[in-house]
Amino acid sequence: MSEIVAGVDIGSTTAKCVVLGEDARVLGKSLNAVGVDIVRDAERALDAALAEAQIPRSEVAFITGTGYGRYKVYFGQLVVTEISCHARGASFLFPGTRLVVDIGGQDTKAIRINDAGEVVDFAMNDKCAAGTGRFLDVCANALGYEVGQIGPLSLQARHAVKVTSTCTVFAESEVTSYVSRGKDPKDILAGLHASIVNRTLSLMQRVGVEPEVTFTGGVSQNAGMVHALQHRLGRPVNVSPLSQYLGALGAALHGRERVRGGAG
Amino acid sequence: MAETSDPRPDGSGVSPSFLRDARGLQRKLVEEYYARLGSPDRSRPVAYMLVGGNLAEIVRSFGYEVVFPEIVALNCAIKHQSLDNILHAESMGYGLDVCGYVKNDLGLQDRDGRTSFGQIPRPDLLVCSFSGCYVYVKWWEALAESYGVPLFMFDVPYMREEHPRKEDIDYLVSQLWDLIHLLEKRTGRAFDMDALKGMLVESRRAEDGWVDFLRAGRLRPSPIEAYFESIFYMFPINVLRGTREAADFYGVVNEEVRARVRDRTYPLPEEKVRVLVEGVPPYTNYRTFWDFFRKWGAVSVVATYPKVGGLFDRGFRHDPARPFESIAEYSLGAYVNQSWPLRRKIIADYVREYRADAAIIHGIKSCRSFTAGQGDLRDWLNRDQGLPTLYIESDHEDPRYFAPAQIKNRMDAFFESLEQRRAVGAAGGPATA
Amino acid sequence: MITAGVDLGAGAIKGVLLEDGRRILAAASAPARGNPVGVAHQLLEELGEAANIGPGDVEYLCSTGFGRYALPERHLQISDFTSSARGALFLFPRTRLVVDVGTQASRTMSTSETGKVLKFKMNEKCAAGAGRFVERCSKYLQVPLEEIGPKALAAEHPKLISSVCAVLAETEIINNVAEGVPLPDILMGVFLSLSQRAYSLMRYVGIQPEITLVGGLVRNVGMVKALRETVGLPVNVAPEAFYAAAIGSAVLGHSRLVKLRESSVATAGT
Amino acid sequence: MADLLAIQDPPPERADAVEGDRVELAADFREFGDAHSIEEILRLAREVLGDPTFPTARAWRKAGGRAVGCFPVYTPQEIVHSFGLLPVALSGGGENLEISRADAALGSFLCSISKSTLEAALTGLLEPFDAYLFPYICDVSRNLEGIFSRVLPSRPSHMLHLPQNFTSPSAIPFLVAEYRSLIAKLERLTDRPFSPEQLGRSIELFNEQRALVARLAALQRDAPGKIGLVEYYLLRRLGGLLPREVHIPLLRRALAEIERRERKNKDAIPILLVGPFCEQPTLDLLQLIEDVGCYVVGDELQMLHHWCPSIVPGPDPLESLATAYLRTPVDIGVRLTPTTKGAAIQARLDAARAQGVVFLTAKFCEPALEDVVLYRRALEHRRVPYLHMEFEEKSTTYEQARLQLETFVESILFD
Ligand SMILES: Nc1ncnc2c1ncn2[C@@H]1O[C@H](COP(=O)(O)OP(=O)(O)O)[C@@H](O)[C@H]1O
Ligand SMILES: Nc1ncnc2c1ncn2[C@@H]1O[C@H](COP(=O)(O)OP(=O)(O)O)[C@@H](O)[C@H]1O
Ligand code: SF4
Ligand code: SF4
Ligand code: SF4
Repeated sequence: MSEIVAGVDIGSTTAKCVVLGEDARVLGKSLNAVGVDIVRDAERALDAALAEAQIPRSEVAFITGTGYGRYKVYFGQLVVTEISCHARGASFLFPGTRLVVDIGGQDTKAIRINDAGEVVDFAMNDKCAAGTGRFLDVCANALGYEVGQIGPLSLQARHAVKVTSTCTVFAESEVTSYVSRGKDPKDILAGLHASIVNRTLSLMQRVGVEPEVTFTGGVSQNAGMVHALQHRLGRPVNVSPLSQYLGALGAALHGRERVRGGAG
Repeated sequence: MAETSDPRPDGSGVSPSFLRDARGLQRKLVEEYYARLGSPDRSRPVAYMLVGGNLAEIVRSFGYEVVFPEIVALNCAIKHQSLDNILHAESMGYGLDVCGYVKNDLGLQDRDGRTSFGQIPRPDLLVCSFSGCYVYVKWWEALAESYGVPLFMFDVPYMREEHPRKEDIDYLVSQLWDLIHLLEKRTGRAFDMDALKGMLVESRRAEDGWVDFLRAGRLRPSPIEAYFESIFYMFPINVLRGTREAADFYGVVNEEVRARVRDRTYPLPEEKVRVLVEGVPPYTNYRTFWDFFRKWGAVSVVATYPKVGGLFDRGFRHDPARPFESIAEYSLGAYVNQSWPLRRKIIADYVREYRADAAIIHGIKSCRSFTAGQGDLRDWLNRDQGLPTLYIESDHEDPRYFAPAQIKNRMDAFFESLEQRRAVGAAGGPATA
Repeated sequence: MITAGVDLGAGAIKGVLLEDGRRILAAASAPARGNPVGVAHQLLEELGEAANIGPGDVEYLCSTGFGRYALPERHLQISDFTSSARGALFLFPRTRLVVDVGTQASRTMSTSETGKVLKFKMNEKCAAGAGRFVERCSKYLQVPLEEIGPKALAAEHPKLISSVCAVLAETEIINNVAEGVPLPDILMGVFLSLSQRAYSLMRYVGIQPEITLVGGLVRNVGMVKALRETVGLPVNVAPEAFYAAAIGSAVLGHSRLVKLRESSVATAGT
Repeated sequence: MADLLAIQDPPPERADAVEGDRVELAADFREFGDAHSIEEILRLAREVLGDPTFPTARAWRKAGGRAVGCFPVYTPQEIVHSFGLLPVALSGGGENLEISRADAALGSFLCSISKSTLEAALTGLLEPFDAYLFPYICDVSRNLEGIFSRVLPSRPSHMLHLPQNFTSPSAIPFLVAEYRSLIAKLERLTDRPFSPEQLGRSIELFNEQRALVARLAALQRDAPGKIGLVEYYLLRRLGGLLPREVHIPLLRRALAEIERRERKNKDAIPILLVGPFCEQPTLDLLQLIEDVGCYVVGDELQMLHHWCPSIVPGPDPLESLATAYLRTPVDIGVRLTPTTKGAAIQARLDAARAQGVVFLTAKFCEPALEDVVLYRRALEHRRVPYLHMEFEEKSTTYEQARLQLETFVESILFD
């Protein structure tokens, strides 16, 4: 039996898929926005990743679904929560990881793991959508930027403003009011990033801040957030270009274990 | 990890097969109670009372019918009627962050007390046992203003040491006498010590039976569901304490528990995880919540919530030989009237006595008394006690705060990680015996 | 006597020219993007052209809305509550309860027969009760804003939204779509949820016999229907109610101007 | 300045404290001792308030003194003072403290003062205190103390049960017993016995401070044009941070200067400010209330040092204290109102000749929120205009607050 496995991560914002080869090498991956038809998005994510890997679906031995929409991955054989998947994925890429910080579209998680990549303890933001990727999306929008632009811009700030609103929706009006007071958008952005990091730190402290931290989820692609987090922690954190895919990667790894466990 | 997709995505009511006669009897008691409250020819005066540290026996001995708005509120929530009441209370000006019980009750009162399970009568007297929750004071104050009836404040000292001081007991007993004088004045009846003692005999019998039931959770596997099942069986001990029905009820319950052990009918076919549950239940969705446990073979073997009416399992008993002192001691023993250090000690004892593998803390957004500090408790359990602990949050009364997908996600991840670690333990050596 | 009212809202900027406190000469709006003051100036120019008057003909300028302090040449600024209430009264003189659903906030106020605000309340906690939420739904569901209302009218079993959070409510909507709930039911559910929130504000200030809806959502037939259903009473709507705050501030500007004139006449006379 | 501090008996370890400490302590407080003009006092006050590290307690400690952090509202600081300890108001972290750890321990749907106080504890900012005192004013303050006992195990903290039964005669002996439990802890902490005589003197001193604060409040009520709300507030706030011996003369000087001012009242609406008895609003928010055209002629700001109008001395000072709390406390949301809310607010409106009420309640402060409903009903009945707003000790935008306050003022002014 082939050992090619796939992991499909249906998040609140994006659907991701990773296809792993026999040697646990990433053969293909995909990233799409999730729309209203989650079942189809899952299919599309898988197809896109398979297309990149140039592998027909029949050769995939095992598919694992994860993320909020994991129960909609009808074609899969296993569902695992994204918490376990991010843990596994992060520990795969950075074996020394003991704390995973995942900031996605709608939630933020801090996951403490052991050397086997297993979840020891985790905490998630329990208070609405504040402090998540969506928060940044909304604020970027209010300032008239694309979400990809705001991180780098925030790095050019000189005097970060203080953002106190704990609500995503009202943060938007706070941003607007800063704009109307003539504040530099870069300073506002820096303030927004700092405020998310502050909230993230509070989650991290909930499970215990460990020496090696890996930052995952879509927001880890944001250089401003990486910088702000490192600044607050006073040391570097692991990030990888793959970090938005770590949930899918972890799911695939879980599947791989199943396949091998079954084989062995 | 769960194979395949969830069979019941919405978790809609699956009737647990292990619940039998006792559950039927409990239903009957509830129905009769509300029928009595709502009956138009009701001649007895009505006293409102709070569950924690309540003085039901004394008040009943003067012929009062006792109404517990907290219990009415949780019944409304179970029957999906709380949101209407809450919205009504919000339009009266009660903010989003006010305790759901309070809002349900004040909203309901303002809508003439009509519920699907009976008409809630207006109070003639308000007895506030300030035992464990400051909101009690505000709530009863509001009722007193809207009904213009007397409010008796029974001030119960907060427990910071394991044993009460002499001054505490003196203070409480002296207040009990004040209440008796008030009741004598209002009813024109003389205090009847024998009637009170007779009730305390029944109370004590009920308390013994209730504790026997709770302690069944120590068995492995546990024949009882200490959280979800107790929610049902709390009714007699909290509402009907002092009556013969309540005391007899626990006889029936415990008979059934013994039968379960005999026949090996357990809450779940397989007890995979023994859980301690701390916190008030999400009554609006408690079935769904229960399903999240059952899916993972998690049985709650001990819970703190059923102790809000009194920590009987820690030794408090009403005692006809020392009527006043024992009532005073009892009133100190509501679970939320224990300081955090005492609460932590109780929980640590429970974990040991009931051999819990994990703890789930359910925080209530609108209840600070129970909830403020549960994060620290989680930390203490996880770190200092080495017990895997999950914290989740919703509300006891307000369905708007129950986010099933989020809660499920957390519980799945939590149990998944427990399973994973146990699997590794099994591979490395013998797992738990 | 021509007075102008400018409402610098969070979502849109609206302007009105009023003659003698009685007749609306022109009304217009523009999205509040970029520099709101610039937009307002542009708007005032357009209004002047439409009404065929020169820049000097506007004798008094009164601003209202989120950005009311930003307009440097204003003679007076008025808070949104006061101006919307006055605008509603201008349109429907027997109004006693005003519901204003704008971009970021829903507000209600009860008014006296003279338009004085008696009691008022706004949604402070969560943004799920206002127009921005509808805008987001329109984006998510890929239905243009103008079509949302008409589409919602076809609802048979509206699906209410339980989440109080605007952001989480979006997810809920998406779940509903995924579960195959028909679009009109979802949309009507949104409006009913908004209406319920507005209704609880209305009950807070006290239900009055004549109710008027003002603000951006008057343009939305779905919202109007939902509100009427929720409240169970008639609710006044008029296309001009979109401009209520601007109208109200022009009206208040007018009475202020009259007062000023009177007092100066009085002083001149003595 | 130095002689003022001499009133305090030197704490035991002061015996071998180097002379330099004493000089430094004096130096730190001399600024206040020397600050004669209001401007100087206010500048110092802002400085102290803007610094979340409790500079006054630090200064006191550095010189060998010991300080006790007191959570609002009804804390018997007189007892703390009688042990030679400095009671300092724990009034929250203000605008400058980032909350990142307290959320996790305490929970999310809670007032800011509880979170910032815990945050301060977790981040070492409460280091200058040797003990903490919490009154049972609400479930949050009560539970907070329980967390303190875990996160700061080496420093004693005490929760005082405040009786809610105001008619029972046994409440007095009970409350005295409560005080005695506190006293037992303080005796252990200071290693010296409780002295009723010293407590009697402390009560006198606090009464003196109360009388001055009352004079300030009367000025605010009768001649609001002479004193700005922020000024008034800062002067009061200092009273919970400085040694009383320093605050009293300072307040005297400030009062004299204010009373001399020749400022006319503006055409503003006299209002009562109800609700901020525990968590404190920002200075900007207070300023805003005045800016939109209100005079605050009665308030519940910074209650800590005047939880009762005055303590009547008696043979047993502990009984005097208990009687003051049980029989003559200032009536706020964390105490059962003996009459009705309507009667209570009417009395206050009359006393202050206020025309309206602004309820300014801390976000998530349940006692305050529940009171507002009852007050509201009573005010509507009496046709008194009111406004309810929520605040947090930290905020940067005031658009919503301004909008509502302006509308409130407009609704009274316009017709
Ligand atoms: N290139 C990027 N730069 C900055 N932020 C990004 C980038 N790509 C994605 N994001 C952020 O990541 C979030 C989505 O994260 P993701 O982990 O995919 O979410 P989920 O798994 O919940 O769908 C978006 O809200 C966005 O803010
Ligand atoms: N043509 C339209 N159809 C439906 N809704 C509309 C239309 N135009 C505006 N709206 C709604 O009105 C809101 C703007 O209301 P408005 O009163 O102008 O807000 P503000 O004054 O706060 O800027 C928008 O968020 C949108 O939801
Ligand atoms: S203990 Fe909690 S749920 Fe019960 S009345 Fe108090 S605040 Fe409400
Ligand atoms: S609307 Fe804002 S405050 Fe409300 S739950 Fe959502 S993000 Fe949180
Ligand atoms: S602000 Fe309110 S809820 Fe918070 S501690 Fe003070 S009284 Fe309690």
